[in-house]
Amino acid sequence: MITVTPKNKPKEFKNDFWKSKNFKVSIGEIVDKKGMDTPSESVGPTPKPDVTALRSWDMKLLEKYGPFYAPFCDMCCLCTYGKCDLTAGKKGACGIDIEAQQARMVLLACCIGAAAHSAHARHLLEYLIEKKGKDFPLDFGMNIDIEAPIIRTVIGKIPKTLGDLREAMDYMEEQNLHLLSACHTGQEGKSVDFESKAFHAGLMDTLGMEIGDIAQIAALNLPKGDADAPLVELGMGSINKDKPVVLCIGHNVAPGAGIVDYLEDEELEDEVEVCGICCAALDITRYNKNAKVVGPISKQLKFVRSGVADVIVVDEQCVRTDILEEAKKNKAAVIATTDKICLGLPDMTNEDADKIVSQLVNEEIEGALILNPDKVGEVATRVAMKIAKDREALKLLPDLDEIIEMAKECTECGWCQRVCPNSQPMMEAVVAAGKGDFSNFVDLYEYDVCYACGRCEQECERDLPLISMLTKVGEHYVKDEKYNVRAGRGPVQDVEIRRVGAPIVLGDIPGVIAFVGCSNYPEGGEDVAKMAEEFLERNYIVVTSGCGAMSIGEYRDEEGKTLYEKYSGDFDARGLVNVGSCVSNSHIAGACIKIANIFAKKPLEGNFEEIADYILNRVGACGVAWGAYSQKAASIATGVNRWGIPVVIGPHGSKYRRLFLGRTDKKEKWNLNDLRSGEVIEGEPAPEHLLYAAENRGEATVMIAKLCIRPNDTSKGRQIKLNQYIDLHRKYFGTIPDDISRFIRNEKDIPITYKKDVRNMLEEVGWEPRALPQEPSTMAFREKARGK
Amino acid sequence: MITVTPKNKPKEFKNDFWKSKNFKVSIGEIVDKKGMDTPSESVGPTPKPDVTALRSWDMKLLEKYGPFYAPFCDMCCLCTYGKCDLTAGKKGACGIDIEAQQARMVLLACCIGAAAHSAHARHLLEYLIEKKGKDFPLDFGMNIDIEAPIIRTVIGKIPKTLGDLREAMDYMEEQNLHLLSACHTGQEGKSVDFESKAFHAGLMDTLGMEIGDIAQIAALNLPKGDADAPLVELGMGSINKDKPVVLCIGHNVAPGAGIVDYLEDEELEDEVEVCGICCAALDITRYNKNAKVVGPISKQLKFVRSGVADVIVVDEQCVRTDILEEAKKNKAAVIATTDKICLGLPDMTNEDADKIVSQLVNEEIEGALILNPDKVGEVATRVAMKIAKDREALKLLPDLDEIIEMAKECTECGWCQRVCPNSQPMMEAVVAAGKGDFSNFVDLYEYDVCYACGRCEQECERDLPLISMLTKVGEHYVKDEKYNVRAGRGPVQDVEIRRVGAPIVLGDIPGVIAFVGCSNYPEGGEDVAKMAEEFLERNYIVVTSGCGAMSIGEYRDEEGKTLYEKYSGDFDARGLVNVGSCVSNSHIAGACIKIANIFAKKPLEGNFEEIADYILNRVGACGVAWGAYSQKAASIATGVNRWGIPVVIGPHGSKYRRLFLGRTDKKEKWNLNDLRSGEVIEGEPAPEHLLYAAENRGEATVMIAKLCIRPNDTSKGRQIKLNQYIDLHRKYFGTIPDDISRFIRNEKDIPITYKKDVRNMLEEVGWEPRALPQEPSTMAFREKARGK
Amino acid sequence: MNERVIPWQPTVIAGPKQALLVTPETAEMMLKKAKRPLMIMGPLVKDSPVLSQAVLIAEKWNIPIVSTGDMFKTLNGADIKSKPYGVVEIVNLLKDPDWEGINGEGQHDLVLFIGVIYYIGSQGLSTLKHFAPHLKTLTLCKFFHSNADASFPNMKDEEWIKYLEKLAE
Amino acid sequence: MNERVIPWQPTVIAGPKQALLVTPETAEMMLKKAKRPLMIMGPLVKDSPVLSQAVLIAEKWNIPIVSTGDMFKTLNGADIKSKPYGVVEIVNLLKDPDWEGINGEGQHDLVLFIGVIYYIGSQGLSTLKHFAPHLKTLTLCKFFHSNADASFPNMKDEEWIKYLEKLAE
Ligand code: SF4
Ligand code: SF4
Ligand code: SF4
Ligand code: SF4
Ligand code: SF4
Ligand code: SF4
Ligand code: SF4
Ligand code: SF4
Repeated sequence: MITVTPKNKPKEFKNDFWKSKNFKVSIGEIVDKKGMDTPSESVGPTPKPDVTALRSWDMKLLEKYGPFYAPFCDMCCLCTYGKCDLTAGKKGACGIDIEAQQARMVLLACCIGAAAHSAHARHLLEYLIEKKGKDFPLDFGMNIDIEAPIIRTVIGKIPKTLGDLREAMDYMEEQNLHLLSACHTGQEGKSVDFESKAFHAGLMDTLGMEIGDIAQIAALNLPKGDADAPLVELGMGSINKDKPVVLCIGHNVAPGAGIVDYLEDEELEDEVEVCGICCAALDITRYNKNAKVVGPISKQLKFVRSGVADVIVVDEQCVRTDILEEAKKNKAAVIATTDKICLGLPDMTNEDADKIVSQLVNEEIEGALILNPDKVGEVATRVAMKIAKDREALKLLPDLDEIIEMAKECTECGWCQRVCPNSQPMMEAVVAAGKGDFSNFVDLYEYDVCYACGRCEQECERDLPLISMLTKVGEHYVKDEKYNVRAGRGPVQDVEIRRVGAPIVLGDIPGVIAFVGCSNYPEGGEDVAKMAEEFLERNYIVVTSGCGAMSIGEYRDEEGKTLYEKYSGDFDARGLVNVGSCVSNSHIAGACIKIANIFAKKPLEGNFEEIADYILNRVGACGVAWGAYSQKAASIATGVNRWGIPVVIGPHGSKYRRLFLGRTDKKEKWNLNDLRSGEVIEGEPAPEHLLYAAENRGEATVMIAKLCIRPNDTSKGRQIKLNQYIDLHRKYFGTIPDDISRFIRNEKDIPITYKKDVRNMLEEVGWEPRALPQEPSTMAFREKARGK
Repeated sequence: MITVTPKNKPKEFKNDFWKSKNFKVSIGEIVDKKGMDTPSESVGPTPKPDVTALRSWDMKLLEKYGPFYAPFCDMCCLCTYGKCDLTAGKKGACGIDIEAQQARMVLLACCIGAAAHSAHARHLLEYLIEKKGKDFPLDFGMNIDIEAPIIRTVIGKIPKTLGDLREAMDYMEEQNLHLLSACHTGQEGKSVDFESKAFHAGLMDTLGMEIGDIAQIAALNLPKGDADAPLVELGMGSINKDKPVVLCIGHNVAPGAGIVDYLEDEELEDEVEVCGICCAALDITRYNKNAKVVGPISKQLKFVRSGVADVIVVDEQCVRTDILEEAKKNKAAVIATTDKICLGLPDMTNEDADKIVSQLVNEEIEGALILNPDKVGEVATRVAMKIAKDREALKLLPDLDEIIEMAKECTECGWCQRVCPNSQPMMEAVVAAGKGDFSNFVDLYEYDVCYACGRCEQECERDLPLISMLTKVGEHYVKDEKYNVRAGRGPVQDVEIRRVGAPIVLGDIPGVIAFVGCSNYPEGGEDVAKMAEEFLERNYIVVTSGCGAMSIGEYRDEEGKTLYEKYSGDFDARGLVNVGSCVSNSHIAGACIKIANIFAKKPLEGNFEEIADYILNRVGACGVAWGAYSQKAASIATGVNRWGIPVVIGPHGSKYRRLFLGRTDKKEKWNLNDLRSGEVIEGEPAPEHLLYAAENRGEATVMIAKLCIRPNDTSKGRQIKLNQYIDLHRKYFGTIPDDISRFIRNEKDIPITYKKDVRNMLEEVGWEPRALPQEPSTMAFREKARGK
Repeated sequence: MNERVIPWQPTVIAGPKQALLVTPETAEMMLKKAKRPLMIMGPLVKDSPVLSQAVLIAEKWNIPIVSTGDMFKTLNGADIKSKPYGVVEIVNLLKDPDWEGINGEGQHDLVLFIGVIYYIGSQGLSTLKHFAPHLKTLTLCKFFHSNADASFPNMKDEEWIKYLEKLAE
Repeated sequence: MNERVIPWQPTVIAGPKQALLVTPETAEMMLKKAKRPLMIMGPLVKDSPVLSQAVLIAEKWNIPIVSTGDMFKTLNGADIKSKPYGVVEIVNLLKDPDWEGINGEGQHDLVLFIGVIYYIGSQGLSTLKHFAPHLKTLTLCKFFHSNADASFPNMKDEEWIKYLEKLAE
């Protein structure tokens, strides 16, 4: 066997070593039995790339997709020289300008986002190694040979066991440290280099996510790319309030698994309801399909206010930081379970379970920090069973009459609406409620149009409990809040890739659209579901994860079916693929990588740039994070961008401070290198943008369709893609898009349905046919590519 | 030999294992030859503490020294739910309140600060291993047995070689990732837990600094605790402008060492002037005493504007981010040398030196990124030698007549002063200069009263080049800018500790004062020098590092001597000890740790809490970061705070958002556990605060003296300390301090000089004597301490 | 502080530099001075009574319209000429001093905003505030937009319509 | 925007909530209403012509003085009674609703600031703004302090002296 043993740490001062031309290793013996294996005889130029190793790729992306900055603040407040005013071209006391400052904030967000995923992954990994041993195999069964496409590409090796993942984790941690360091005052000075680092942070994020998810899939035996993963119950209405209810919030499956295990061990499965909010919910249902999903993050405050949960177990990420205060309102018990969220609670990890249970039940402690998931399982269950009865008596939400009375107190100051992130008409809802009309409240409630962030309530000068009122109205008027979601299946199977590889690359499947991320939606989750539906109907592959997957599940079509009921879970045209939780996002990039590997036979190991270039120019995939809100979303988007996948975000996404926008008016920017012919060829804006914030669903839908166009499309594929683009443009804008001519290379590209109109348009602009590229690429020509 | 092999990664779910009572390991064989060794038969309870392992110690500190928050912004802008307004008790959309938000920002700053040091350390470590091999020994000679007190205490092992340091680094990187993760939206919710994490980040920072400095001391043969380290030249006036000048800015010694090596190899030492700004300067002079120190960060813009530097080599940290733009003004060449600061420059690492030199000389490139320190050495030198002649002709600064003309253009709008961080009277200086009077400019120039941040210039509506004007005036009127600084000696010797251990603990030496950090001084560097002088004269040990060490060197006493000339470099009473650069700060905490170990025989390995408790209650040390400005200073201060060392910062420090202040009006807070007697005893506010921002030098000086008081002082020691405290209070406030009674336990504590007055004061407040503690501690009593 | 000049979403406040509060009269002066004005119209005025006013303003002052979001369809349906752009796309073009402008006649010197969703509009205005010193921005919404160079105050509908009428007549 | 009510150091601006601009008359009303006022005097007025005015105000309204930095020495030297505290120490006490006050008579309800270095004063005022809803802050410096509840505007010396005289007389 041929094995490569890169040293433990990247050598910053020898990066020429890895970059050297035609780097190949063929050592005849196994040098290090501990490390991971490489699969073939060669490793590409950049195994374990350090911070600057992929900088030249980044610069190519940045050249095409110039960073667009929308400062969120005119000042910088990061050090005690400041605050510094950076308006009107002024530099701060450290010399930084507004552009670099925005880029620095983006890098910081990406570092934090990557840290959230990766610290979670590390935590999980060590926990699982503790449980299963470091030699526990990463085996995903027959249909998945490429278990870890990201690790393969980035690290340059193939992990075989849980223990092998540590090497990737170590590497990731070192990189994150270097990147975070660059955010320090007096370090990096140019925005493009901050962006290159943000790309690297994003790449580390995809890596961290993959580590986390494949570790838990393997060790906890979660679905392994199973297209028929079961449908699990979803919705506030699906929780049986008559049982003791344990609610898990967050992202780490360990405490939830601890609860499920305890219930099984004690044969209490039917006695206690286990449910979750956010990705923890998704991951627990991957572990056990009987757990239930309350919904996305936008359900959190509403569900907690409803008082249904007896015990609230928080692990990490996406947990309301005031959960203790909120839980206190209806005497729910709170258990914190990780170092990430300790909430000032006493550390009871080493206490006897009996004692913890009794102290919680008797409210001797405000809540408990229990860092052992098994103990969490026992304590949470026992406490829930003990307090559920007493809590029933608690009058949890105001009744409708009370709401009317409270609503009458509204002074109509209007501030609730002004402070609402989405300017939702809360005041109108209150005023109407004061007159006994709850319909406006219902409008806010449905599809989480009001996502219950609570800002209005914080602001209200009459201290009206607006979220409780909203929740009660919803509980009363919105019937049948029972939906479903397909349990997260994890990776896409190699065999599926084989099946769709050709049609995707050739354009028969017009694209792969991934709806991911949080529910910071401008107008409710329905928009996401409708977009998903639209693309499903149009033969796209729709992938989803996280809160997006839940929002899609909360929607029913005209026949009352959820989209998960209507569409299969296959990674294929008209397939609706829920990969799982946030960390499962890695499988979306992973699928694109596998396309390059399986379909185009591109070697993965250490071969980042070639893979990313392939995806950018050939794989018609587009990510959509309509409700992107957190630093994680920033790092995810930036990460997949580096892999060559464009992303559309919602209007709030503009507050990330940076987008990557292409300039269609600059023709020269779209030239490509045809690696086959060795010639620079005229290209097209495909994809036109790399990170785009749309104002509303109509705009987003049209843009998503457009962003699936790729230089490598065959004429047939291009036709189909343009057909969709025109169709959608007509639907949402009323016309055939003006820029259609840009994407027509020759007659054969013209969609048949629109042949006449398009021909006329071409004529008007003096269109000329041009050659189809053979091997379009953004990379340098091969001679130069490696040599430089 | 007896060896312990904690697993590679801390086990979050088994932390009871490490915490278990009387944990001792005595395995009879060497299990892992690769790891580090433990020195004795036992390792304390917390080797490689995870994020929560030292939380109970933190809570004790926080109970006594409650976090004091001064929000720097009323809003939070970290995610796209925001910005959120957190005034009037309002919570953000994620549920966070203003207190937790401030604490989160502090944690973030500490993570960034720790990352800056530790990424630097990692970079250096891998470079040195590359150069010297991983088995290169960490041997500091006869007088230093405890080379790595921080690593010993935190990691629980003794590093013997460069390679051993990797284990500490890996651990540090993992911890930093977890901590950064907690800053993510929707994670930690309580300020005290953010603070506990900030303490952990601070601890990681001290660890990272130690790794960095001992690696470079060992591998580059820097002074190894040498009290007689040579005096090196300091000051803008010490640079010979007639030679080609290479200026290094930053913190990483590698490129500077590369330059020095090249000059030696080519026998060009006398041809080229090598100088530095910031810690890079200090470290290069530790490597070669012929290099020169321009000065602290406040010299940066002035020196660059002066045009003296032909080539500017930037590495990392504390580099003006507009350096490229500034260098362009007088055609200095810029070379960036690390991944931290790439400045958008072309990566020339793998280009031929000839080619780089020629492209730089001919200005074909804006500057070069060269990631290989040896190549930097060659290129920087050759470019400097080539362009120096031509640059002579450049008219670098306006002449005095021009300044008068420019100054006349001033509209007296006053904005230069309003935007000045220190509200310095720049307008007055300009107005006076317009009348031919440069004295106000000179006042601003001397001691860097204006620290040349450039904000005034950015704001000036007439675009006057205020910093250039300032620099020219200084150049012309301030003569003899030649000072010196003792080259950084690195650690304190064990033998010195032995010598001073008793007097320090017993109080004969009233305290150890460390002046560290940057030059964000409210009124110039003279304040720091004067404080140092004051305490030197009063028999304290004065330690220093970084820009503080340079500011001290820029001052001359009445006889024209610098303090380095006047006082020895011994770690002893009236010793002025420059440990070195920022990373050398670790030796200051290290010295305190060694006191605990050598003098009190406390084992270090895995024994953090006991050591910190010892320092807090017995070692009269106080840190002073008068000009603290960056995230590094935040993490340094927070780190040494966790070790039990109080810190005084300047008024700008309030902008860090958080201090740790004691409440003298709450007597019960100061109770102590007397571990010997097993009784809770009445204590005193000693030290009164843990992190204190003073408004001016007078206040700071008195507070520093007070903060050296410790519960364990002997009566003789207490007398001496109180004598100093009263003396200084009389000097700066005119009276004996009102709170003196708090610190007098019995008659013997009363300083003889002030006996009568103090007795009267005691009588007035109805003072009663109380017992001296035998073994005062903030820890739980022993039975409980380990059992819990 | 005057409630009318606190940004409509108050936390949009970005620093000491705030928009100038304008009346219809000062807005008119800005329009008179402008050589190549542009109007950016977002979907918030889709079903609004002020749509006609806004269009009248564009006609009276001969201002080309860019429609954002899916606003194009509404305008197109009413036979009002506009060019569709994403708000981030048009702002990206506007910040480039060398962009040729919507009609190829050169970069614009005054950009009016109306109907763009407040917070993304605010972000776009921030971009232009920082990176487009070559043009001025004026918002005609009923919200105070502190990131604009000049903005109407926060208003109720009636007052707003009057403001717009004055500009249109 | 009115230059007088932009924070003296403009970037001190912290969000939508800004100090109320006060005249000597409104300041006087605040003093009249206060039951347990406190004056915090910092070293900036050490050698200032307004020192005597400030002391007169304290005397007239019977306000105890806390001196910060090393201001105590100056006051003590002039036989003016004050208690020395670090500005962060006194602010720390003021934010505790249960603190007994400088004279043991209970927490203060109005705190006047004068002469504290602008930026650390601003930070202290921020602390009180957020964590001391039980008291009001009023700054008598010649700088607009946006983090206070109420502040004088930015002024030149002459005007400032007049402001103080009005409060003292
Ligand atoms: S990091 Fe730079 S811009 Fe930011 S506050 Fe500090 S000096 Fe000012
Ligand atoms: S809870 Fe949040 S989203 Fe809902 S109306 Fe209130 S502010 Fe708007
Ligand atoms: S904030 Fe409260 S009082 Fe004001 S309009 Fe909204 S519900 Fe009514
Ligand atoms: S960057 Fe954010 S926290 Fe800082 S001043 Fe601006 S809004 Fe406030
Ligand atoms: S992190 Fe919380 S407080 Fe900050 S902007 Fe986001 S939701 Fe608001
Ligand atoms: S350069 Fe900075 S410190 Fe000096 S006067 Fe100008 S603003 Fe003040
Ligand atoms: S900013 Fe410029 S014009 Fe204004 S007072 Fe200062 S030097 Fe004069
Ligand atoms: S002391 Fe501060 S300014 Fe000076 S080099 Fe170190 S970190 Fe930089």
